[in-house]
Amino acid sequence: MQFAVLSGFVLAAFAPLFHRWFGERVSFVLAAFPAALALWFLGQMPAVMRGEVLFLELDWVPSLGMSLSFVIDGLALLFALLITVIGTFVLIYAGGYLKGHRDLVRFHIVILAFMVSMLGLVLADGLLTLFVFWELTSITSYLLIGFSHADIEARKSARQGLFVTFAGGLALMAGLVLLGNAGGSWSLAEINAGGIDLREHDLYLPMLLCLLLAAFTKSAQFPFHFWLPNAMAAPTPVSAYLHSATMVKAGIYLLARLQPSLGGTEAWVGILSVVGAVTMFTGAFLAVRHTNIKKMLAYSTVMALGTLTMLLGIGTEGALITFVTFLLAHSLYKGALFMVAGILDHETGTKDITAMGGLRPLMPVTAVVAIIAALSLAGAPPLFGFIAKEMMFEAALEAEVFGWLVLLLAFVSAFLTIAVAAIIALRPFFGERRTTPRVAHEAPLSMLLGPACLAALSLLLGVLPVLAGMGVLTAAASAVMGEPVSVYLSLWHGINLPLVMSIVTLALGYLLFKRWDRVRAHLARLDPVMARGPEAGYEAFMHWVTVVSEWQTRILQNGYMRNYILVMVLVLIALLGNSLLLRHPLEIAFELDVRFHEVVVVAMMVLGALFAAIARSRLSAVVSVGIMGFSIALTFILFSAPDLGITQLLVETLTVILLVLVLFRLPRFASLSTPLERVRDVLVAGSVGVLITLLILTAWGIDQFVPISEYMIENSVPLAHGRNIVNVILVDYRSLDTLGEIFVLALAAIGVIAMLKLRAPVKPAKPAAQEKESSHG
Amino acid sequence: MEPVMAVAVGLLYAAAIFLMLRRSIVKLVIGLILLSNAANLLIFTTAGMTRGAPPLIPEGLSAPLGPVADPLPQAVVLTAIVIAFGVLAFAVVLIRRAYEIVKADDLDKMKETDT
Amino acid sequence: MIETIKGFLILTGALFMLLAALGILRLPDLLTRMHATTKAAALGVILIMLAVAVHFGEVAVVARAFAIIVFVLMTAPVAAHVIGRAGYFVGSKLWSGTVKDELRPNYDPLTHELKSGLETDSNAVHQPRENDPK
Amino acid sequence: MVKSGTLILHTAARILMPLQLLFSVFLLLRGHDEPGGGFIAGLVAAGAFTLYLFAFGVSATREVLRMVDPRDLIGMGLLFGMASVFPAWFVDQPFLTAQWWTIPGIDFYASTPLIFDIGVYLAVLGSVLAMVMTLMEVDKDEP
Amino acid sequence: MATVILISQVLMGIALILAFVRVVRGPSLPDRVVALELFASIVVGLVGVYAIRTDVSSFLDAAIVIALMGFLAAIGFARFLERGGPRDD
Amino acid sequence: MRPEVALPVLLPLLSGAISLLFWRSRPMQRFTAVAGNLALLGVSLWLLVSVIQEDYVVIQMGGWQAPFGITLVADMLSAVMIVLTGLMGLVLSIYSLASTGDGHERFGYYPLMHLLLAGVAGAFLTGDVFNLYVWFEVMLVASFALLILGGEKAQMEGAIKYVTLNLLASVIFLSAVGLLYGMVGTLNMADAAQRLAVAEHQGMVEVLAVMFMVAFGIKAAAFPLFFWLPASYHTPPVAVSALFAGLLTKVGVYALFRFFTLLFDQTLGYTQELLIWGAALTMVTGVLGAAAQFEFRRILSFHIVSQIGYMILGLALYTPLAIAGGIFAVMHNMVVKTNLFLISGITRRLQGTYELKKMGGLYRERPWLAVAFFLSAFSLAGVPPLSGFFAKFVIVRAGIEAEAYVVTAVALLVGLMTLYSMVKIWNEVFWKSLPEDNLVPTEEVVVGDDSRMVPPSLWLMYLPVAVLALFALLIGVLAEPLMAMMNQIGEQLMNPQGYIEAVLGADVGIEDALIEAPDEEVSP
Amino acid sequence: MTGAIWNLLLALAWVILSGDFSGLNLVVGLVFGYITLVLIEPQVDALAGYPARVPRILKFLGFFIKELVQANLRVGFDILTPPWHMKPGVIAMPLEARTELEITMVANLISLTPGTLSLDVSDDRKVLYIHAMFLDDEEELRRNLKEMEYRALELFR
Ligand code: NA
Ligand code: NA
Repeated sequence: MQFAVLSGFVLAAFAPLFHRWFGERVSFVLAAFPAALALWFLGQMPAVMRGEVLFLELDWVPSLGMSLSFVIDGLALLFALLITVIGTFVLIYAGGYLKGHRDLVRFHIVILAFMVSMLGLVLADGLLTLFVFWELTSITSYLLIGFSHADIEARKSARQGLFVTFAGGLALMAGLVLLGNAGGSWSLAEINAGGIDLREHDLYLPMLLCLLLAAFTKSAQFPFHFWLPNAMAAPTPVSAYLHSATMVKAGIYLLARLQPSLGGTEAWVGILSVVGAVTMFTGAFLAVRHTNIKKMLAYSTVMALGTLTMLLGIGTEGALITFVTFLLAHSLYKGALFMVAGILDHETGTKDITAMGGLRPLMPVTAVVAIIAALSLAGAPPLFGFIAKEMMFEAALEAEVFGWLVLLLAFVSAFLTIAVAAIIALRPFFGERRTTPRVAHEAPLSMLLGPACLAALSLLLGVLPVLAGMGVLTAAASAVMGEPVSVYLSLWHGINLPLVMSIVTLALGYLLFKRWDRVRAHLARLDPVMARGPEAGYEAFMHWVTVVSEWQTRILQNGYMRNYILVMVLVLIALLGNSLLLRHPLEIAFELDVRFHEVVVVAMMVLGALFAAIARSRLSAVVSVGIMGFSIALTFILFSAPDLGITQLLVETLTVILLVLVLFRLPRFASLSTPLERVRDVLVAGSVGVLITLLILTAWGIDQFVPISEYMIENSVPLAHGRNIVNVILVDYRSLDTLGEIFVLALAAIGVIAMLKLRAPVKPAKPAAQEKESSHG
Repeated sequence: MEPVMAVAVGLLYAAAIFLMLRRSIVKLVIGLILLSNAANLLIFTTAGMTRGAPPLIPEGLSAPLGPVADPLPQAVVLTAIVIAFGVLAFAVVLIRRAYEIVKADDLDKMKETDT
Repeated sequence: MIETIKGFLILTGALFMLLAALGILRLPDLLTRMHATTKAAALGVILIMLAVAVHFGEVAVVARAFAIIVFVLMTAPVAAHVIGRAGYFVGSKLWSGTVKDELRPNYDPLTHELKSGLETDSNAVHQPRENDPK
Repeated sequence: MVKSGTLILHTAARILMPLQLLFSVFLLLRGHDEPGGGFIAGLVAAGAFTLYLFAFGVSATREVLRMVDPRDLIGMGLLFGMASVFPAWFVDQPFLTAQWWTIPGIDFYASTPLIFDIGVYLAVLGSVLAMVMTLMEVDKDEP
Repeated sequence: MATVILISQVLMGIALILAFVRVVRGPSLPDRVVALELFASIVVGLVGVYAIRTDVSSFLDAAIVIALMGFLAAIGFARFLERGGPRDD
Repeated sequence: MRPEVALPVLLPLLSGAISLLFWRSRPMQRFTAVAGNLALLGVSLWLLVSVIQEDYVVIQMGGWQAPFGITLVADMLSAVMIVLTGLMGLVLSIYSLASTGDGHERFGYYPLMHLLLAGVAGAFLTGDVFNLYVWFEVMLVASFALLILGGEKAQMEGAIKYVTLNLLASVIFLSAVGLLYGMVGTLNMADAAQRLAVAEHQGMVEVLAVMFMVAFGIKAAAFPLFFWLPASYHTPPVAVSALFAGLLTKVGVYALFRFFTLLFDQTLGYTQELLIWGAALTMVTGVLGAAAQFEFRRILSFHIVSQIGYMILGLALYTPLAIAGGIFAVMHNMVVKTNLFLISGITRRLQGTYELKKMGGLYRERPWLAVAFFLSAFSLAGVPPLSGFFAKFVIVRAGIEAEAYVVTAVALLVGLMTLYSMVKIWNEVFWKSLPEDNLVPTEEVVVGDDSRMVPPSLWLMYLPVAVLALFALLIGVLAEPLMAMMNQIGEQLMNPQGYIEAVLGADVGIEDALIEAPDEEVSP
Repeated sequence: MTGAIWNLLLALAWVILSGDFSGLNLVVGLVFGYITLVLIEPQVDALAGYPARVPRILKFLGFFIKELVQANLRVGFDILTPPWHMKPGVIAMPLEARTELEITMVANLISLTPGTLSLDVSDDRKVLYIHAMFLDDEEELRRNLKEMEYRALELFR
């Protein structure tokens, strides 16, 4: 199984090679990979249905408890089959849809990478493995939404999708860490099977909120739903695959996966039901407002995702069985519908459904497929969608928390969806013929194969639902439930409330379909309100990021060096002052034993420095520095450091010479700061001075330890054969310091030479060379 | 002597910081010179100051006759002096070149690389 | 006896130092101040170094003390010459009591040429110096 | 054009520079026992050349240095420094462990610390000289 | 002898102060440089006296260095003056 | 005698000296650059192997027993950092062969680089406080010189800030060293750790701690001390930017880790709090700073700051796992940030600018470059399974385990903002079409302002980029051995006794170091 | 020069042989060495003139120290008393000295003598410009300066 996932990445990497080998037919060749996987997963079905769980573990980063372990249970198998089967069709479809596209290679690489990432995600057992693949699906999705990268809208949408899902990913990380810590394991299976009741854990709520945030962003739940319609900037195969059948269901998958260990609490039920129901309604409502066929489908996907969430929230056995059923049904018809939409777009050159009409004679197969799939979407018998919808109503009736709201929204959404289904299935194919940007033809076989098969499956499962029930759905539902359940699906449940609701919604939906254009016109009045939706929130957030960051940069990185220094010095003052004066008692030593000439010398040193600080001419300042230097040297000599004194004298002389050589080129001092600034600076500088004085006195007063220099003094002659201990330290005890030091000096010299001799060449007056890199700010 | 020195070193730091807060690059570099001298003196002072007993061993002896000044801070300061000289020489030439290129002694006019 | 000589030398030396300092503070213009520093200070150093020589009385030390004396005698006038000349040429104001200036008329501030005032027509051209930059 | 020095300065520099150089070598060699050592000696030597530079200018100083660029001095100094690091390896002692060799006949000890000090001397001299010389050289070029 | 040394140190200390006053008062750069030179000379004197007082001849090396190298700064300043022309600072 | 501990310092010093000596010969310098760095990488791997076998490897330089001489010591942290230094050195020297102009080479580019590496290696290996200062200065002055190489106006302006603020840091550091010696009478870190632990004046210990914190905080570019970095890092030649980005600030971070685990663990409560706040604000301000930028290298520079926050957070949380995460972040960042800078250099060569708005179309033109950027950029944002993911994950996990929820949340959000910037670059440079008003890159633009540049041999630039991109991937995919090392680092740093014993000898006690023996209770 | 070196060597030999390394003993050694050289001068060409030069140097030193102290006192007096007695000015002194060394020597000696300060030599090396503090009696000053020059040059010629 690891092999399956990893080989996919390898295949993705080698896609360019396949392109070279197989040319135009490469899509079909590559499609063989998911097809083979699908077959393999089908082969696992009997075992899974027996209740067995296939478990494959591979160490990855054991130090972090991360393993690359995969598990196949019912839920995983259901998803794996969806991914591989639809993946096969999508690859074939893409071969037609993107025929001759110059970026087909890149498309294949990314979509294969996505496919295996998605596979990894649903098969993962380790929390981190799950996370890794989760993020990979976000990234690949980003690349696919931005497939037409020259288009600014595509780039923006891609970024939007990435941000929302990535933000969710961060929440996921936090949530998973909380989960792993609380559950005492990094394996989903172990957590689900473990004895620890996470619902009682102190951190249950934060954990839940993090995980829900992740799931909601990924699965486009309200209020994060806005990115999904925008993701329709991707090529249609991508929309069909990622943004309806698979990736957006990752969040749902996560919730389903965690249902056994986290579900059922008040918070879970409340949040999921309400958010799911609201999302469901939002999706359905917004779908009606649009005329772009892909957007309509996208919103209806939002609606479906909301439904799934809602079902998980309701959480009864029936609701969970419905969940898996609805999941399968939706994937089948929505995949088909997207591909149909792609065909329409591809063949007519427009996505605006109001611009199409009367296409049935030109594209009969497409029309049939569209109608079947749309019927399933509408929940019309005898399609699989009908079963799912019936069960959904049933589950909605079972909802205990906010039951009336859930039911109401379910009902409204249902009839809105029916209208959408009708619009999609009927408007393009019936009615009077419209002229489209491109003259429509029937699509090639490669593009028809996928939708046709999926539509056929919708029909087949509708007629023989037992196939699905017996198949993977039972196992999947058991996995979601955390205990074995049996799924029995049937087309006919007898006359009951759901059936009545179905009939009413069909009627209402048809009504809405008929008056769609007028309703849309009415709805247009709501546009200003819509503009303030969550997407506006996203835009505002992005805007404020820019504003705040620019503001912050202006404040902090303001370019004024004295401000930088001031901040640093103030930090130093604050920290030193706090520790020295406030947090601990001040213990300074103060024994005065001075000689007149010493005080004079020290005073000269200080006065030299102070005069240098206030001198009005730079050369007076330099002379003062010289005075200070000589005084320091004398201080060293008076306190037993002849070597230091000599060095200081020489260095001082050379420094003065350098200053003189350089100042020749520089202008006079100008008084640039205001008196107020000077007062402030005196205060700041003075504080530093006071603190330093106190520090010295404190450190000097500590006589607790024998300095290591005693050893040096004792061994200078016997071991190091030198009588000048300072020199012995420099060239023997601590010769490494000295070695470094001469390199410092050498480096400074190289720097000076380079600075003075290596001049930027005079730029020729070329337009390109005139751009100054630093001119932007 | 250390208390006097401590105050003096404090004043040196203060003068240095004050200079570094000016807008003129020349003052800035003079401030840096003061600052590195101040740090050297801090090391020298904190370790304790001894009169008239340099860490030299008279010829023929294997150890000094009496207590001598601590040689280690001296060696450290010596190293620091030379390092500071190299660094400051670089800084001094840098302000010269900067002035040549930017044509101003005013640090406030050198803020194009930020923001 | 030696102590007395030493004491005398030290004290006189210190006094000359002080004298030089007073001079530099009190004297009215650059050139007169330089008189004070060059000689009095040099003399002070010489006297103190003599005291050092007397005090230590070892070859190595005496040699070093004399070396200092020699170095001071060699460097002090050179420094004085260089500074005095530069100060004079860049226009340090002379004291108002200055009675005579035979240099000014012979100096060309633009070319820094300094004539002797003894030139004949034939040698009045610029005299290239040994190490003039070419 | 400005004169690079006066007659008096020229003569003084001619006399003083050798003296200063000699003194620097003296400081270098006895540094292990008395105040002095590579740094101080190197700085004195650099001062000596600076005096010469002031008196005679850059090109004249280059002539004095013959073919040796200050940068070569730096490189040589650093290599000398590094050369004192490795001998200890051959006797399986940690790097920089002092090795002392008695030169037979005369009472002189050669040692890696001495080599090291010479390296310091050269590096300091070369570095300071390079800085001052380049500064003056550039000054000359500019109007 | 200790008294003599003490007195001489006081005298030279005062001399240092006076020299510094000239540095502050200027008014021209050469005045300051001359004061700096004087300052260096007094330092030599102080070092000499200190060597006598402590009986440590090694301090003399510092005096040699000043005597030999101290005038370099002055020459540097002079060079500055000559190249820069009249300057009041 | 353990030569492998000292050779990572000595070899680059030697290469630097040799290449300085042959400053007239370009071929010699280029040869030394590659050969020297290859050797450096070799010895650093040798060191790593030794450390894996023996935990601590120590050499007492000059043969003087610690604490009297200078000790070089490698634990796992040092060894890992050294290996990365060697890797950076080799990669950058190869890149430089193509990217460096003739003028730069004649004026010491390669020696500077060698010596910078020596300084960095010295800082990573030394066990002595003042010696650390020396290596810091070696590194710093080398970086000064590299920073101004070329003498552009922006370089000068940036350099003035860089030099001044770093010197301020150096002086604070040096002052702290002086106070430390005055207080405990030693410079050896292990010895100082022992002495500080029994110091009576704990207030002063804390003062020293905050002083070192400020000094290293400036070097590491932590909030609010980072100003020098965004002001300067985007100004020098690009290989230099990359070198700085990869190595320099990390040395500050390393020093923080070393000091606040070895010397100042007893001031934990307070300093830890400071560090946590500093880390959070560093992350936020850095990442916001980047959000405001539209120039390739400026964005990257601000992100250095932000990433420093992550690393410091690892230290601040102060658990073995957090430290492991912090160091993982350091390691990952060295590889990835360096690479991003190198890529910016290639894009500049291709399009003649660093301004995002003027660039575009490279996704189509240079797909492999796009892949390399993509890997590095998304690694920086912490996308799995790339290197940055582990850094982020481990720190987040450690943060949650340490119940530091706020700062963990901040760390996560900063990840999002990092993505913001990386996507910005990706969208503008790679996805967007080349704007009409930009000139079609001509040879002049390609060569840019350094007309004496060697003929563009792009493969020399691509090779390092490819290698580092591969590393960004491999560090993630094959994280286990590294994570094991990181865990060992966490353990070692949290238990400094092993380090102290390795340096000072197993039976060393503190009694000898005390002037008065502590009042010992009479044992029965 | 050779003579001076020999004298020094002999003195050193004396010090070593006598085993007394004090400064006084060195002076003794110098004196004995000088006497020796005086005795052997006629036999050794290289030593020609050396013995005669030493007294000249000593005489010059005496003269110079006298001048030094005398003039220092005069300057000191003027500094210490409030009114200024000085009459400073710059005068041009024609030079006898010709070689660079000679000129420098003379100029430096003049500088070292209080009351006079060599400012510069004219480009043709014919005139030394001197700043003098006491121009009350310019003629005497010029005479003194000439004498100083003469005595100094005597040492070299
Ligand atoms: Na102390
Ligand atoms: Na008077």
